[in-house]
Amino acid sequence: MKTNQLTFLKWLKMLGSSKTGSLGAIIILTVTFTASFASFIAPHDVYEVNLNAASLPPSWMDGGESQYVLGTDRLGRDLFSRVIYGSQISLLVGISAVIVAGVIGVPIGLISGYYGGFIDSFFMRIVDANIAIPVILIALFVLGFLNPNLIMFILVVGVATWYTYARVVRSEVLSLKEREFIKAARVTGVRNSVILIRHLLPNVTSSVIVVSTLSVATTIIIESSLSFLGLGPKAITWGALLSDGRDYLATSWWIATFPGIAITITVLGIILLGDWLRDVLDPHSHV
Amino acid sequence: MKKTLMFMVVLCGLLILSLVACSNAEEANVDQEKTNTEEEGKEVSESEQDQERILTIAIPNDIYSFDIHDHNQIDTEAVHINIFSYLLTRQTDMEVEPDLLESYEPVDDVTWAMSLKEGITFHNGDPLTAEDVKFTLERVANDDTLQEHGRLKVIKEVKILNDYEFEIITDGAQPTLMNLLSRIGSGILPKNYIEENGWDHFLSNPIGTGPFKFVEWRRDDRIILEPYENYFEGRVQGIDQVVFRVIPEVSTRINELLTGGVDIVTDLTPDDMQRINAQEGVSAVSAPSQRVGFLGLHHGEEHPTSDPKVREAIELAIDNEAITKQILLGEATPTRTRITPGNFGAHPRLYNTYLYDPNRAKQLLEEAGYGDGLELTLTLADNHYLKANEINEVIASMLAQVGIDVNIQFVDWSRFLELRNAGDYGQMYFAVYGNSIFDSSIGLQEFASNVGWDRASYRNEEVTELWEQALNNMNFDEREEQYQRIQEIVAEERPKIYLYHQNEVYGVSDDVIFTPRTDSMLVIKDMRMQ
Amino acid sequence: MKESEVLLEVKNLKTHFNTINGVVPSVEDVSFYINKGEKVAIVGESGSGKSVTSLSIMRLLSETGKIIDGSIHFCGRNLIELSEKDMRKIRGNEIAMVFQEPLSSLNPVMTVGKQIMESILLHQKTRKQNAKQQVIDLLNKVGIPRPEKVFSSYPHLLSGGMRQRVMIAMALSCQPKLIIADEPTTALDVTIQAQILSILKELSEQEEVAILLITHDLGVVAEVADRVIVMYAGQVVEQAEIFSIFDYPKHPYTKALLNSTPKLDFSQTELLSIEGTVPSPMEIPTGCRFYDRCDFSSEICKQSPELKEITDGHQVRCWLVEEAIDNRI
Amino acid sequence: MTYIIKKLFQIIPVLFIISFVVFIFVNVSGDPVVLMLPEDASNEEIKAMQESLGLDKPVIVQYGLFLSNVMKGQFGQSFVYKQEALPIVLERLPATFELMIAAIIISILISIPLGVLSAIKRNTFIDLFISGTSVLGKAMPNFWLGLMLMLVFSVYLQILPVSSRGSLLHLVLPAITTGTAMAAELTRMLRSQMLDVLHQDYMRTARSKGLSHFSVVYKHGLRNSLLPVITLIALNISTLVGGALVTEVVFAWPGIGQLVISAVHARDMAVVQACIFVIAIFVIGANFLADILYRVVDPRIKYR
Repeated sequence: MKTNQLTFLKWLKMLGSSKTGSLGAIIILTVTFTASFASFIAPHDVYEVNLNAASLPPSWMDGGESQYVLGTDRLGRDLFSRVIYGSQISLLVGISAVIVAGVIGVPIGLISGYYGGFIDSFFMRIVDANIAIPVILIALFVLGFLNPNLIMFILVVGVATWYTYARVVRSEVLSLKEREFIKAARVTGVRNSVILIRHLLPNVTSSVIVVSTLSVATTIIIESSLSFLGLGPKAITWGALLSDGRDYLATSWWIATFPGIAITITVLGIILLGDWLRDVLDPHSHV
Repeated sequence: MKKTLMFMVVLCGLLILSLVACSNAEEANVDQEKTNTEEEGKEVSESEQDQERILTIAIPNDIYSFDIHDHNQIDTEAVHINIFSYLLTRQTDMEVEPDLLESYEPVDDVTWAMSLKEGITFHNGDPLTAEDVKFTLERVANDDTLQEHGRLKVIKEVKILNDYEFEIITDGAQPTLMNLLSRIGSGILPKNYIEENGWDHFLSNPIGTGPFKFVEWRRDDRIILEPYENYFEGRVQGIDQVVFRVIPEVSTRINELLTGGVDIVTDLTPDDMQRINAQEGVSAVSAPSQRVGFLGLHHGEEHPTSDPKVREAIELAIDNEAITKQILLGEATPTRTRITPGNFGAHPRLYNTYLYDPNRAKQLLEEAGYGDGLELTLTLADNHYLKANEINEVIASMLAQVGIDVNIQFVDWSRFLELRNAGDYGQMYFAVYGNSIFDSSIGLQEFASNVGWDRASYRNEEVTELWEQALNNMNFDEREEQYQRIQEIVAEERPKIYLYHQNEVYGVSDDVIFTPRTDSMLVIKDMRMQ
Repeated sequence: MKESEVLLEVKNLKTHFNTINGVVPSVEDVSFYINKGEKVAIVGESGSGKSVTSLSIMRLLSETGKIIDGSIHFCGRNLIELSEKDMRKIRGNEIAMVFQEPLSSLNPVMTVGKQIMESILLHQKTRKQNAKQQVIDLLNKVGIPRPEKVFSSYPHLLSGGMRQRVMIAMALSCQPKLIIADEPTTALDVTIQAQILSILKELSEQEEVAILLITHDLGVVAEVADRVIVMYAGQVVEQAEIFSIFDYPKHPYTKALLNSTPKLDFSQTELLSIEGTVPSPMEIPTGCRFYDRCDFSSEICKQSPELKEITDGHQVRCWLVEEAIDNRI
Repeated sequence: MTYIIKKLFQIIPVLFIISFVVFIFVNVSGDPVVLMLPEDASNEEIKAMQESLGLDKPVIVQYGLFLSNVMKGQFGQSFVYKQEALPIVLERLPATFELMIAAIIISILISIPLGVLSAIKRNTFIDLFISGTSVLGKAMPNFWLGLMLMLVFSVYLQILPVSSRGSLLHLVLPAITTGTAMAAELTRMLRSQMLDVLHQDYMRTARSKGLSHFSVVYKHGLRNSLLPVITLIALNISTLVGGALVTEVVFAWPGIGQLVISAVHARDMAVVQACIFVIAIFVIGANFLADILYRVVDPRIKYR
């Protein structure tokens, strides 16, 4: 317990020494907090239609009402509540997609890098094939031909981005393989599965964490682009709010602007935190 | 260090300058070429009289092809109609008038004698003859892979009498033949041209007898037309070139209009009108369309919607006027039937009216045994119809107020069609249907037979009988009564709940006189540039 | 010797570095001079401030480093007061440098010839064609076989010795008056070291170039230098003619250095035998900076000693010098 | 040479994998026929249409046919355009290509000065500003940026055309929209590369020759920092194409993006398949070129 606390404190101290890192952490904590307690924070029901209060501007503007802080959308639904609920789904989607991608990509990267040979080239050709088709095109294709819902979206983005993990893990494993402790383990006849799970996996975790944080950001962006193209998952996500609001950009700017700001700030936070993590966990990598 | 900074600033400045310089050079080039190929509408408005007058129209989707008989797209026909003339055509008031025809009259129930105007030529100079008519109509009538085939398969034969006279023989009496022949199906193709050069050549270099001839089609970008000098009604005056520009994103279309990039913008939402009208030099116009929005209800016994009381409650729970006034901003009219004014068989009593009585709706639900609430699924093609997402969210909230929990299932368009056709849409689906031939037969056929594809399982002997009688009935008064009776029964039994008749919204530059048409066609010869 | 022309005179040079942990004094009150054509060596362990001194002369300190005080007179001009533009005219042209690690000191994506030509084209009004010929002559001069081929090769294709020859050629390219060679042989094999040193020495004599040799290796010093400056912890602790240093070292540190320098062949592992390490610039003791490691330290050593001239041209910074002289010699 | 041949051979299985996956997906997806018929078509009409398109044959047979056709460059008839799919796609390639090239050029033009400046001015306000902006550039969805740029430069300032392809001016906004994300990435990368390079010994050597700070940074530093940039651009080509798809819709740019999106909506399988193949080959080709280029530019790697 005590050592845990100590490392936590140490990390906190390291975080505190980096301005951008702590800014990122504050943003992410705030967003996570709002997402977790969305139902307590949101003042209105997100589906509650009130045509008499349609397209109200934010409360500080002329014509705004105090109960609708960020104004209302075309159907009189409270924008503040919707943005807050949006954080919940957007983050959930981002994190789930990253988990799916990691669950596929990390083992493949481990195996590919460790065994090499045919297995390696087999998986790497699949990776090449995957890279050759833009993620958004894969998503467009699959979601366009199947039913676009949240689960589907998570799976598609996860399956379309696993290669990032496979590549990163593979190259880590390739260099780890040359290290003495792995060589020793192999020579003394430790089973391959044990080497993979006990020795290699823990050593690639930091790279995986760095890649994951940035992938959450990418997923949020992809989700909003798909919503724009009319194939997003039908749910109250920031992306959907943003793309639905674009038609009112000139008349009711707030409908699209606040979700847009939410996306930008969150992605900003994730990138800042990710950069910091990269510097701390992996001081040698630059890209 | 300071010097480095300075240098960077200078470097950036130079980059920007060079970009601007390049683009200026480009612009200069364009200026020089203006007399030849300038296509920007903006230039037109500024141009002198002796310069080209180019009419630019922004449309959301590209045309499908120049096989005018193998598509099912109003957008595409709206372009084709300028290149191809039909045997008959609808005037701006939607009255059917002869176009290529000089005269037409029934010989008997299945034969029509028709004669062509003389001296009409295709864009390559070939004269239009009855041969072309036969070639065209029999192609559509016989080739079942063509999408227009379904409408013109009633034509059995075209008999040529001489160069300009021919007879159309139909399969049984066809009271709607005139309606069918005033659509793209009777757009006449050049027989000799196609036979000599091949079909592929025609598709890339289409010619017709219409007021405009084809110049260029850059897919997903633009279609360019020019007036045909020898158009049989005389060359269209005041327009030297027409450009249809494909712009899928609605805000981009509006931005083009606001900045003078285009003269006419189609497919806008009522919300856009305010923004357009706020700017000088452009305005928003609207006209009733042929489109009617409705809820389709499943009549299968496993569904609560098979109970007439539930169906009535749903209709009573919906405040149509809230939809037409607040969501569609007045650009729609409440209706209880799909056959709107201007269509044969329209029922005036069911139009511009609606039933709204939430208390009665609650009562009905209680009577039906759903006093504790009812949960229904509503399937909707995501973002496919004008404002449909919002409208359905509002409907859901209205139904919630009488105790019906609606779970909206958003699916994409093709998935929607699958679900609808398989009857797997839950209890309700929302759709907006048009009517391309201005006749009740098409709008009411789904209630009469098993040709309906939503598997709603609605059956009514009287409706079936009336519809079959009306189909080939050449007594038009009686036929109208039969259709009106069907509509009364439908309104009573509610296999579908009709909601509103929607207007089409356009944005127009003040330099152009444009009257929107109910059939959504963009007939350029009726437009004027100032 | 005294009356011969002074080329470079460093007086009371003070260079500090700004770090996150505060200001770190790296070079403290360093003074020395180099005469025309003279070969002077600065010797010291790493951290003694010898490299910083050389970079201070070139004004090539990293952003955090700053010359606080002192003067550097070169051919009568104070380099510290020169504008950056004037200073650039001196670099490469009048004072050139040869660095320690020839591979990393050469741009990997530029051909050798181009890199040498760069300074010729910069400082001399010559056409490219002439400059190329000059470069090939230079390559010849430093003993590179087939100079035309080397001209268009990339650094990574050359051997370590060749690269250092290239560096020397580069330094010589504008006939400078002074070459600062910062550990020019440390990264090289022993046999190559000797070659490089002899080339350096020969050429400097031939071209009448003064050399400031920065090294930790007294073996190298013996090969090349006329005069030696010993630095410790940012200060000059002893300065003398080469023979005086080797025959009569005065400062305990110099003595330790000499004792710990084994035969030339093992120069890589040399200084390990002096106990302890150079104090970090952060925690320099008051008083004599060698106090902690000195075998002869006494109470007086807790006060800062001055650099005193004890014989002609021989200066030492040590309280115990007189005593030492009495006792040892 | 052998390296090039080896690389080329690696492309074959990649294309095979793509073809397999594409085919599987198209086949598990729905029935295109309903879309091709009028909204009020009957069941018999639907069936007739299915047969006429060969959609009633077993899946394996369809794949065999598909593969042999793909080799010949035939992806089948587009039922929307009534013609062979590949030419339709290739017709759009120049527009997308133009957009991509412009986006790459713009992102390089933006990122080089910014990345270098930010590295030189490390930890100053300028650095913070540039880093912040580049993060923002990554954090903004493409379509959003495009619509905003259009509103500002085309509608309010009216200095650039709103949409469509035409003069160089028409290219500016779409290229910026497409290139911004990559410019952000490149800036961040160049900064860290440059920071690395600035501390390299050869930079000090260059300065010791009397070169000005500027020529040291640009002649010696930039060239070394730019090498990894080639790799990064190659890695990002795929993402860039993805961004271009969205940009094309926003700016009505008649490229593959618009085509593939409308084809997906219309379930025009032949066109979708052809698009995916063309894009994949495009990306693979770009990566291949980058690989070769890297080996040519970096003298340290021998490519034989």
